[in-house]
Amino acid sequence: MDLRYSESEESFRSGLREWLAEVLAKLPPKPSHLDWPGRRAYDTTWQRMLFDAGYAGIDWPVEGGGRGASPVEQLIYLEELERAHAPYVGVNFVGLLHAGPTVIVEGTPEQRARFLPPILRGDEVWCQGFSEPGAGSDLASLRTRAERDGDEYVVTGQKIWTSHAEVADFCELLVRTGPEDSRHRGITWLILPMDRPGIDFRPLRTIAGSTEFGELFLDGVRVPVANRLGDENDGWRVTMTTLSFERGTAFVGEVLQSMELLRGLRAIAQSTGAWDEASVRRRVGHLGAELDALWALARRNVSQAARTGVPGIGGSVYKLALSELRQRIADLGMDLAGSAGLVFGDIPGARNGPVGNLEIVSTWVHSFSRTIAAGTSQIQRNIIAERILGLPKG
Amino acid sequence: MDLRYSESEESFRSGLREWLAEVLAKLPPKPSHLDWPGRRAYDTTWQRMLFDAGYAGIDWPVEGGGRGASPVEQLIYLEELERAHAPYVGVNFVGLLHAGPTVIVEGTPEQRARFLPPILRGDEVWCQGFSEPGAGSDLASLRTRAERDGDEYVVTGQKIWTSHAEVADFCELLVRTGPEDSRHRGITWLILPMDRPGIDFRPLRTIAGSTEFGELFLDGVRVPVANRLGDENDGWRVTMTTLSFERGTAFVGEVLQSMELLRGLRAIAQSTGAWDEASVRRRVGHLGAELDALWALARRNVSQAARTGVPGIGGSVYKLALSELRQRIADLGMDLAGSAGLVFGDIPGARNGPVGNLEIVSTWVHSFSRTIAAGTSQIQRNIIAERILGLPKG
Amino acid sequence: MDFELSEDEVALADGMRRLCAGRFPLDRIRAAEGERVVIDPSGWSELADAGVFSLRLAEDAGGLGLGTAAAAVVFEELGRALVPGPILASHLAAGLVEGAADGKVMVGAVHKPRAHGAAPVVIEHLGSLGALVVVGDDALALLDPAALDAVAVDRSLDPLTPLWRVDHLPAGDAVGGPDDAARWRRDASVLGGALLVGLAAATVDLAVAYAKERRQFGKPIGSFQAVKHLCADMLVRSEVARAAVHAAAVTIDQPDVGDALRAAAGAGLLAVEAAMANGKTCIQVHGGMGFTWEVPAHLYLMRARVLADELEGSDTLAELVAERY
Amino acid sequence: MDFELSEDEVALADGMRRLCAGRFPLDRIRAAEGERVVIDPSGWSELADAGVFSLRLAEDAGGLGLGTAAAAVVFEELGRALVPGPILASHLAAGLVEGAADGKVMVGAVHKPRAHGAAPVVIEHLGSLGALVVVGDDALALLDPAALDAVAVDRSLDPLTPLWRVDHLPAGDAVGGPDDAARWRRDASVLGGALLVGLAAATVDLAVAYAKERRQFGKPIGSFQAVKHLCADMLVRSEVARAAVHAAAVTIDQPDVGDALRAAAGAGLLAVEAAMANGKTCIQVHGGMGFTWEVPAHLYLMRARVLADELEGSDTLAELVAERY
Repeated sequence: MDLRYSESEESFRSGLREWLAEVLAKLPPKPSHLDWPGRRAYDTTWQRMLFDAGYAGIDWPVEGGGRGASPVEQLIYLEELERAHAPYVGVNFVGLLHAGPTVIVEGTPEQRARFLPPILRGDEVWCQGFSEPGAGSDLASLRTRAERDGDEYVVTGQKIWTSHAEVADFCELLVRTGPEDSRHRGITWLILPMDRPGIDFRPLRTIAGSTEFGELFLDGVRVPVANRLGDENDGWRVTMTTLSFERGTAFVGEVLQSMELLRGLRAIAQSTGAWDEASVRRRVGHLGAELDALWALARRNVSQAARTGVPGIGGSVYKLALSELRQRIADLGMDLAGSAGLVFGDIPGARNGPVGNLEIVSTWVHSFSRTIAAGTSQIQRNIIAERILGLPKG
Repeated sequence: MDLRYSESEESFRSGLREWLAEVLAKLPPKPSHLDWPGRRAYDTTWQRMLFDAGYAGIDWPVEGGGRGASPVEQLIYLEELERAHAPYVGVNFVGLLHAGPTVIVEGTPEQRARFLPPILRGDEVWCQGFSEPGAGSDLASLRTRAERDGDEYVVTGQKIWTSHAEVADFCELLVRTGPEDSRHRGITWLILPMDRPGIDFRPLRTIAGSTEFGELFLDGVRVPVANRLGDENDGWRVTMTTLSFERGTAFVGEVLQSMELLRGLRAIAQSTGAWDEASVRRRVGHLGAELDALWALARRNVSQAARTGVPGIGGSVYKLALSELRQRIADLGMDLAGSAGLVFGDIPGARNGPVGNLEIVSTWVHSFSRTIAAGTSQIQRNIIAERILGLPKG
Repeated sequence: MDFELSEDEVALADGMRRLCAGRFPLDRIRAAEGERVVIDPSGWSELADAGVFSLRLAEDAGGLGLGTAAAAVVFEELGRALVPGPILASHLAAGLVEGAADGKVMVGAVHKPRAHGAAPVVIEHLGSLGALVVVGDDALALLDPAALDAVAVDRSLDPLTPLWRVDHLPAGDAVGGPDDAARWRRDASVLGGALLVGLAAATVDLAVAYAKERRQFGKPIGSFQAVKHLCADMLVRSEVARAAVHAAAVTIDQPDVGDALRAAAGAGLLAVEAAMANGKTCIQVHGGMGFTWEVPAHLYLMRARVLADELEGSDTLAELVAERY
Repeated sequence: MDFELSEDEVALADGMRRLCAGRFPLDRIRAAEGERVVIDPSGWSELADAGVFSLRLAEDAGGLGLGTAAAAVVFEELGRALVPGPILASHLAAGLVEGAADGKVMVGAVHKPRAHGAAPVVIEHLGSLGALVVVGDDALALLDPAALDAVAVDRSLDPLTPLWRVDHLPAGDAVGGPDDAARWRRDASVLGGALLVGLAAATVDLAVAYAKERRQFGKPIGSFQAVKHLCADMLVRSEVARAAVHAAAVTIDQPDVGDALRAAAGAGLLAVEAAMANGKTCIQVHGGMGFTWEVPAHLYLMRARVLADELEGSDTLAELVAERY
């Protein structure tokens, strides 16, 4: 076990750090959360900067146009970006982290040439059309129907939890091409151009009051057969291949961001006098120990991925532990906030620490989605029990 | 809602209290836990004293020879016995609280005349032969076989978690008389005289080092058909009728005893200085609030039983909450004990508070069985979800 | 001893439930989300006419002369229905502030800040208030809300509890001494606890209904143990807290049966925890839908957080119980 | 950066696991339950020969010159196998107490009581000890166990950790100053943590094996979500604590990569919790059988409680992390 970085890793880090220091200052001001064109422009500008500097598709293989960085370099990349407060992947999330990697593995040469470079350059934005109102944890029960009509599929159905659809050029879409009850065996993966007629989008308001997600309504939307990834009815396998891209680095940014949040809460406690309470200090210490442990687990997962090509025991264990820990950190924030926690916003004149009241309250409200999104904690426990511990299926 | 006791309830209480004050002084010293004949003598002497004073079978109907006390009087009875540190029901547990009530409802006039009076007088002791090594939570899967042979059943099989078998005269025994896979439909309830040939008993050592339970081995044991309660293959229903006797008073003694334990731990904390820690005070306060709430819930259950003849929502809710609370109280005790918690016994010269080190450690070790015995917490949650909330069976 | 609800108490609860269903159905309540006034004077009058504020006031003072147990039963229904407004403070102020009991004046309350220069004081519903009670450690004081230099808060955690903040809270006119302040806190713990128990119970119903209806993997999600057990734990929390709140209320009415201060503190403590934990669990049971604004699960949680702030802090409540155990 | 076990570390772990399986199988360990001597000199020698005590001692001092990471890997196996005896103290005393490193002398340790007239001091394995280290806030002192006025304790919580108690602990001879005491505590947190992680991991295996084999309602209990989720949470606790212990050990060896004191305190804290919670959950998964002496689940829990006592208290550890966060 070695936690020291090699010379080449250190040099990757210092190069990246220098570049970040230089370019971040040049970024335009961050647009409002409600300004979708502004967000697309901001996020894709950042993506273009990464591309020009050779950091686009850090985890993509070189043959896909990516940097092909090692898992450890990916970790360093995420760490440095987080530490420098660089922009998040934003609207490029689906293209860079999901659709692109799938096209790399499953796409035809034509599809790869057509779709990959614009993702890397930030020219085109993707969204995801997987979940449906009736198919959440049970994705294989999806019902959006695609009927073959000549060299097109005609797609009708409804998707939910689609993010960035407001500004997306393409949607990675799972549709049912097999019989209604064909489950995993009758699903096909399509690339849906978002400018087709018959697409309607309705934003979903979250409990935080924002509209990060939405519902996608598809009514007789025509998609060229050439936009199919893999074979008809083979979409489930196509989808699963993306998972093999995971290098244990998911949520790494979140751990580091949580550490910064906890340090901010510590500073607040010190400034308000709450730090005089042993119980507050112990809560901070306990949460800090858990975050340190998860940071260690992240490095373990990455190391395992580096050795074997697949991350280890990590994914579900890490996700489960982090999402629940995140909620407890958020609870501490709200306890420290006291009555100010009733205000969903910053409070002028109050507390000028590194963590504002808005961040505390917003973190708390968002924390409830941590144990739901990307597989509920209940599903994660099933996965751990069945896939890691080998307990029999229900 | 009225928490005041009526005049007749108060008079019942004061009569009982006076009697307890008078008789408890006359009790012989408590025998050691390992002295089975001594325990039988002690417990049955106490039962005889209750009988002579008219308190035997407090919850039994008058027609069964009991006192037929109202649920509220039963509550007062348990409360006063606990406060006076009167002996527990001990070896008379199964006869008084389980087998007797079942015989009252399901027995023939002959069976009632034969078996009930000796239970009430403390002349005969019963044990329970329900659970089997392969049938715990899933009692209906029991396999101990009874074959009819003339006017006898020949019983072969194995029972577990049998308490007081060392000194029992009879065993309430569930056997399979139907086909192997007949589950609830092929079970029969027998009264097994413990002096029959073919019975072997092996005590089971618990993690507390004691032998409260044991395994009962039955090899061709002959039981008269006259000892059958109810019809052949109707034993499951017979068993379920006992549940209708529950008046919401189960575990009442345990709540009161837990309150006394918590007050004892509070006194220890005050004497050691741990009370200066806000976190210790808050733990005590929180546990105390929960105990107060469960005492309220007990009174609610009893009130509901008094009105409707059946206890309400209470049983499983109460059992689940209390058993987990009990573990947290036990944890507090061990935290206060510090290194002394490593010693399974009292420590001469140390801490002469109302709660000794042995009690703290023993309470902790026993606390792990609370969420297992009489239906695990997992089973209780199933019951609450399915029977109270109406959620569908798995 | 009969700790079941009496016929009168059942009738009170039924009446209040009917009033809420008719006058305050959820969609009508929700229409006021984000507004600066979330309950109009006519709604307030109806609550007053039903005795919500005057319930415990002596008959010769214009009240119903009922006890805290009756009030707890009524407040539980108000909580269950998510009825907004300064209900708790207005009730507690009946007899203390002119017009509170008959609903002519909405009365708010705020804790007197313990430390100077601490965070600004946040006041609920200020724009609707005719009077504001400042609850100090040893005294109750009265302020004229109109005279406060208050700033409206853009957005509240609970969209049905509009907020204002003031940087400086004047001392106000004394209207009560240490006993009054202690009684206010005690009764707030019990009746705020009753509102919270109502919230906690409502989320059980909401979660269970969804678990029965929502299907995944070919069956209702409520048939999976993981979901079953979440719901079972919700019921345990709400029933245990409910028993505690009821017992505390009865103990206030029948002081001989126990220690009302200890019972009240414990009841408030458990009610806050039950409502908060159940609100979170209700969101979890709803999965992604629970994270949408449309599903009301979040409203119960946010209201619970608001009410928790109207009570003393959980640490204080726990220490109060410990002191008297 | 490669936080996976190196080939050498894997070999060390494998070797220790083989040694334990051959020399300390569970039934042989259990044969000493309740005895006053739970590991004989020959067993101790084999541990010494395998380097358990001398592992971190410099080669020129007769040790293996390995780091804390290697020791953590070895200790995890010792914990997993439930090997009894004053292993942690004897290892920490190597280089400090003559004969500790080569297993000639068993060394015990005890915290210096912080308050006078507090509960009696409890000492583990006293009858087998050749030396006793008293760990104070600012110093390490050495005592001759034979000179102590000690009383054997009839029964220990952990039947494999015999106890003695003394009413008065002499000051002893100073053998280390503040830095040594701090280092002792830090390393105890990490290597005690490694033993605890071994216990926590062993209970996962035990619970999972039982959940696969035990059938109720026509299927293995491990197919019920309630049991599945208990087991999943056990694995999460043990893997998270394991990562923390390993990271702390590496940080001691490679001080540039982080704050070793903070990492050590956090690792000890999480390891204690993982082993305690997993021990309890392992009993629960076993149902009634878990409450029997025969099933070893309880032994892991009781040993965890013993080891927790060898570390600093959880409150202290948490405050240490908080201070340095």
